[in-house]
Amino acid sequence: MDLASLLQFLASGLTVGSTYGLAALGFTIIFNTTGIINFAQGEFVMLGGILAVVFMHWLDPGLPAAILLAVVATTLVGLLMERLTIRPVRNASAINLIIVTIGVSITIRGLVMLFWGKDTYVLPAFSGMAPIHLLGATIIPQSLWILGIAVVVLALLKGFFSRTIFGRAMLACSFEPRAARLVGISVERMVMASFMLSAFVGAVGGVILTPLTMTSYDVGVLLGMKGFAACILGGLGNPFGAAAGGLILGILEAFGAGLVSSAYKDAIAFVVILGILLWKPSGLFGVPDTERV
Amino acid sequence: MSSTLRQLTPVAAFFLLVLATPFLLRHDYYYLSILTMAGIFAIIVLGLNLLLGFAGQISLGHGALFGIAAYTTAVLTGTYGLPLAVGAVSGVGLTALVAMLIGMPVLKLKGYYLAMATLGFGLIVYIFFNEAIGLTGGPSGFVGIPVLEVFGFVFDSDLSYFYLVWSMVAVALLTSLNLIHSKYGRALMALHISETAAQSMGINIARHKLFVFVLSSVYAGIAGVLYAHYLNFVAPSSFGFHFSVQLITMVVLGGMASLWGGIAGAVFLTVMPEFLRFYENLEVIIYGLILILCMMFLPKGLAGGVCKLLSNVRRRFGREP
Amino acid sequence: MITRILFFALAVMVFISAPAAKAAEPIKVGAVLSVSGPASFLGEPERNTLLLLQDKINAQGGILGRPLEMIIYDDETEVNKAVLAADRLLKRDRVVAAIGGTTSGNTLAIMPKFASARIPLVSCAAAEKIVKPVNPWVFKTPQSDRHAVIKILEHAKSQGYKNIAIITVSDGFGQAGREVLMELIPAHGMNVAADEIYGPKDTDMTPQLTKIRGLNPDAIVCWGTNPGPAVIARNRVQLAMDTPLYMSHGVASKRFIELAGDAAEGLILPAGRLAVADQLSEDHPQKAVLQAYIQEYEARFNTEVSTFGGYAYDALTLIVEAVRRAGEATPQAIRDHLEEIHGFVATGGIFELSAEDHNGLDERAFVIVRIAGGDWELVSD
Amino acid sequence: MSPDNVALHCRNLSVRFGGVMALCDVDFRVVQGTITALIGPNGAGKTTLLNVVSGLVECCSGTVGLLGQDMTRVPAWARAQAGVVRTFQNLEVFTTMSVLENVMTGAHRDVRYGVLGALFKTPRYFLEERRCRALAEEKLEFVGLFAERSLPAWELPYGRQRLLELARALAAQPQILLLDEPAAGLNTRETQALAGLIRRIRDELNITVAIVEHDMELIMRISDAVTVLHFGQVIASGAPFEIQKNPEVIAAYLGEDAR
Repeated sequence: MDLASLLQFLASGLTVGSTYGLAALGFTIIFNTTGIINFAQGEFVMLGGILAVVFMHWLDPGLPAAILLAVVATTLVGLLMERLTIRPVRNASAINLIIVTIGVSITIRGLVMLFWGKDTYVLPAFSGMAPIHLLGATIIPQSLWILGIAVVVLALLKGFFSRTIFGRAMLACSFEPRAARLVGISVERMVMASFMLSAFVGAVGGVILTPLTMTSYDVGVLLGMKGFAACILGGLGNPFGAAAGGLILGILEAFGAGLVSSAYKDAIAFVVILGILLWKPSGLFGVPDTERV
Repeated sequence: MSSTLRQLTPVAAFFLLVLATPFLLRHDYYYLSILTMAGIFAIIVLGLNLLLGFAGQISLGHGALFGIAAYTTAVLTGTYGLPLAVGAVSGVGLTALVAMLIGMPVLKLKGYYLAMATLGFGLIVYIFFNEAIGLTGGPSGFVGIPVLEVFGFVFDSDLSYFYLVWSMVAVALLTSLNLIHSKYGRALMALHISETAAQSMGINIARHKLFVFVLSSVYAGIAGVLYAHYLNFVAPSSFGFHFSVQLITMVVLGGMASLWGGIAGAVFLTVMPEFLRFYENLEVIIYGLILILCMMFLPKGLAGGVCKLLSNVRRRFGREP
Repeated sequence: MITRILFFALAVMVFISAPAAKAAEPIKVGAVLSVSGPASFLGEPERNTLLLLQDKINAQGGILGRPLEMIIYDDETEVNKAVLAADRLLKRDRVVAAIGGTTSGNTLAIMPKFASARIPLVSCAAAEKIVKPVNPWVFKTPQSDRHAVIKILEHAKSQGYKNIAIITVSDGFGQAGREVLMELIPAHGMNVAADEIYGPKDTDMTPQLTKIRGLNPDAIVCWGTNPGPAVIARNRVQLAMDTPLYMSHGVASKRFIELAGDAAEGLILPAGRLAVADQLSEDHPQKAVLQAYIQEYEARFNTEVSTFGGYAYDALTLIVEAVRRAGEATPQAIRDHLEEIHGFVATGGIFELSAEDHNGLDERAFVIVRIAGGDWELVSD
Repeated sequence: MSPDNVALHCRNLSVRFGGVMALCDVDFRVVQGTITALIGPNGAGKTTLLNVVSGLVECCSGTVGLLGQDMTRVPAWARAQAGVVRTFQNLEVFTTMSVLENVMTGAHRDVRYGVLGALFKTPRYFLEERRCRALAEEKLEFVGLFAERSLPAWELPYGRQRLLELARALAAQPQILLLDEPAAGLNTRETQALAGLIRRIRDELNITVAIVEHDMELIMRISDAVTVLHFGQVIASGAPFEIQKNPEVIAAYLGEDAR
């Protein structure tokens, strides 16, 4: 295998991995405030892409405005989801809430199917489709957009959680909700914010990857599953781990397909993930939970 | 002894209901075949409930275990023409063996990590079903699985298969009920609540987790064999991630740690879409909404809901002379 | 709690309500189609077409003076549901003939049920396995993958290509195509240079194409249905590859050109004549049938017609023809007369059915088209 | 003292959590048939030592000898099966089970039937279950919880849950019983009763008891020997009256009060 091919695999892995990473970030944000895995996370990604397409066709406001509208709308969906389905039963057990999120994801898919059908849609690329040549590998500009925006989102989140009061308050909720309430943090508000934030991150992901990978009502299922795998691989609750997990998963798939067998590429990736989990039961960058006696 | 009697009454009632169902449905074979399918799922759900509801260990790999049994008996009886008994026993046996091999390392993981690991296992098996075309027939499926025959009796009618499947449900239910009222059941509930306390009572946690995982895989294996010989056709798409999640949903919707609830959940989620067909494009949305509302307003599942209803009724009638 | 009780009450009512008695005894034809789920792009136009034809036939006085009643079930592209739906057609609705399933897998799953119930089934799926070996009760209307592959390989041969790389999707459609390609490429004196697979939901195939690029084949054949092939077409442009790319008839819809955009330019594929109806010579026997179907479909559903709807069109018109020829609507008569249909002009081609051939089409049912200027361009007839 | 009447013997135990030395070169001995107390200020490492003995925490170095055998590498469940059973400081009652079932769970190792026996309810199952139930009821009677046997465990008040834990541990028929702060959260009257109970466990059931406790009065009243831990090290051990007078111990406790 020549260097150019290897670079090409790497480019593919990083691009696909960024999309997994963004999905994984959404999981992490909600997990950190509520302790549940939101199965509708993939649907946020799907909504971002589909709504951008819809706004493009419906209002024709130009690409940037359509993207903005789609992201805002998806964030509102996150808000609605929390208000209507999570807050009324916030004391329910984790598994019940997870099934609720499965129900939400099915409903969102059904609504999108009802309004916009089962077709596949595509957005125009942000800056053309002319490939950039790099050491024999070729990358289209959209890949760079995806990578760049993923990095920016991650950096902003990191800043948000460690620098701003609001972000720190959100983290506090995850560690000790009762203590957080005692020091005057409204856990309800934080949970709501976390749903909006993760819908926002998901929508951003959906919008930037639609020009490259296209979208339809059911793309969220696979992205959700890969995103979940990524955030577990990186260590649940750690945003950096989630992003890293996504990139690793993407690279594993690309190299597995390119070097070993394209038929078994997903199997290869998951065998490696299983191996890593057996070696590190709390993921690569997760903190092992010490049981107190 | 009296407690045993008390347990047996609902089981007997259940039996009568099963016997009567074909007549209640006026031999509408279509609904009978749906209920047969629901029964097959109920068997898996009973096992999964032991694992998830009682021992507190999640598995997103039961769809794959179900598939391993189905494909094993399919290949052995369909491709190699071996006797059905060989196919059935190897199907269940191989499923249990795979569950044991995968369970030994994986059950050390906890919570979402266990979910991920079993999901990964399920996915790998699913890809194998798709790609080992020479063996499994690949994505377009495996054709030509013989009809089930036991001691010369051929189960080729819907009625006979319905009774066969539901008697297996009854056996699975009885054994599960027995198990939870034994020291194993107590050990599983104990390790669910506190692993530390359980092991300090001399309970070997790893072994009990493995035991219940393998036991639940045996249930899934029996269901898989019944499934393969019922449809006479299997395809990978029936054994994917989606199906595993649906099984979990059946357990939780029916009521965690309620074996009766699990059966109710399996039947409810299998039969409901048949009624939603009238709504065509709205079907998916209604299905999702029902799922959300059930989980929001019946936190203990269908079983919990029925219990609450019964106790409300009892209280009302108890007060008024 | 109350909603639950109401729901169950509703359910019980549905259980009990008996089908209403009908005045003129209709001829019941069933269909099991994948109207939703992954294969909905096939199943939806199929269902629409059946509804269109049903209304048209009944407006013209029905068949043998009896109205046609189509009973269509959606299997959601799930094999369990397909089997249950088949059961329902056979045991409750008691249809005299049926159409479906949409996908090869679902057809293979429901076939035995129809054979043992002795009800003819006309499938809308392509796999050869459906009619080979011949099952007396099972027919199919789509052209076989084999014929599409032959068409492609003849074109490739005329261009002098030797080394062919294939990239196929890991579902029933891709698997069937892959099997035929692996068999026919060597048979045509060419080599399989690479054999790559991609998943139906994959979004980036550059690793597979990079590998193929390294092997430097003369041409690539991609076998899949939307959106995968569109991704592959785009990835090929991204990798600046100029290796000719053949697609399968599975993407012979305008949607593919929209999705692939500029990357679709120059791609070559076999297609039914539906896609290029306007470009056919005036005296082509199919032209009138195709144009009428396109016009009616687009007028009613306000969306572009697709080749796949044509499969259902052919299935139902064949059944209707068999009933007319038989003069009675019994399953046995329909089956027997289906086998005797010759020179029947339909959307997919000119059907020549017989006891040995339950498809009745050959590679002449395909034409080779090239995508140019965002539209189909007839290369050879 | 000859080794065969030492029920529990820890030698040179060290435990490290990250950078913190929780136990440092600790020797701890419990003589058969005694009630031996382990005391010390908060954070001295008492519970850690108990965890090491019961096998919930692994030590970095040193050995744990139980009932004449080296059990340093034996997992927790096997130690329990060998006869070393414990209770917990922060109650670990099986809340969703009934009181009786809790205690029957304690007798797990003593119930002899296999999986098939359980699945198909063989005669053996009935025999063993009846025996197990009788044993559990006996232990409930012993601690005075018999009347509450069919209540769900979470309905018991805190003090009664402590007794339930004790009954559950006794049902395991231990040779050594490790009690982790059994009097925490109990009122004076309950503590009094507990003291009597612990003595009866030693005298009537012939079980060796090791107890970690803060309540000095209780310790001085019931224990035969006392070991004092401070910052992970043993600073004194001996008879209760000796310990009371030990200046180092007094300093350690005073230091804690001063803080």
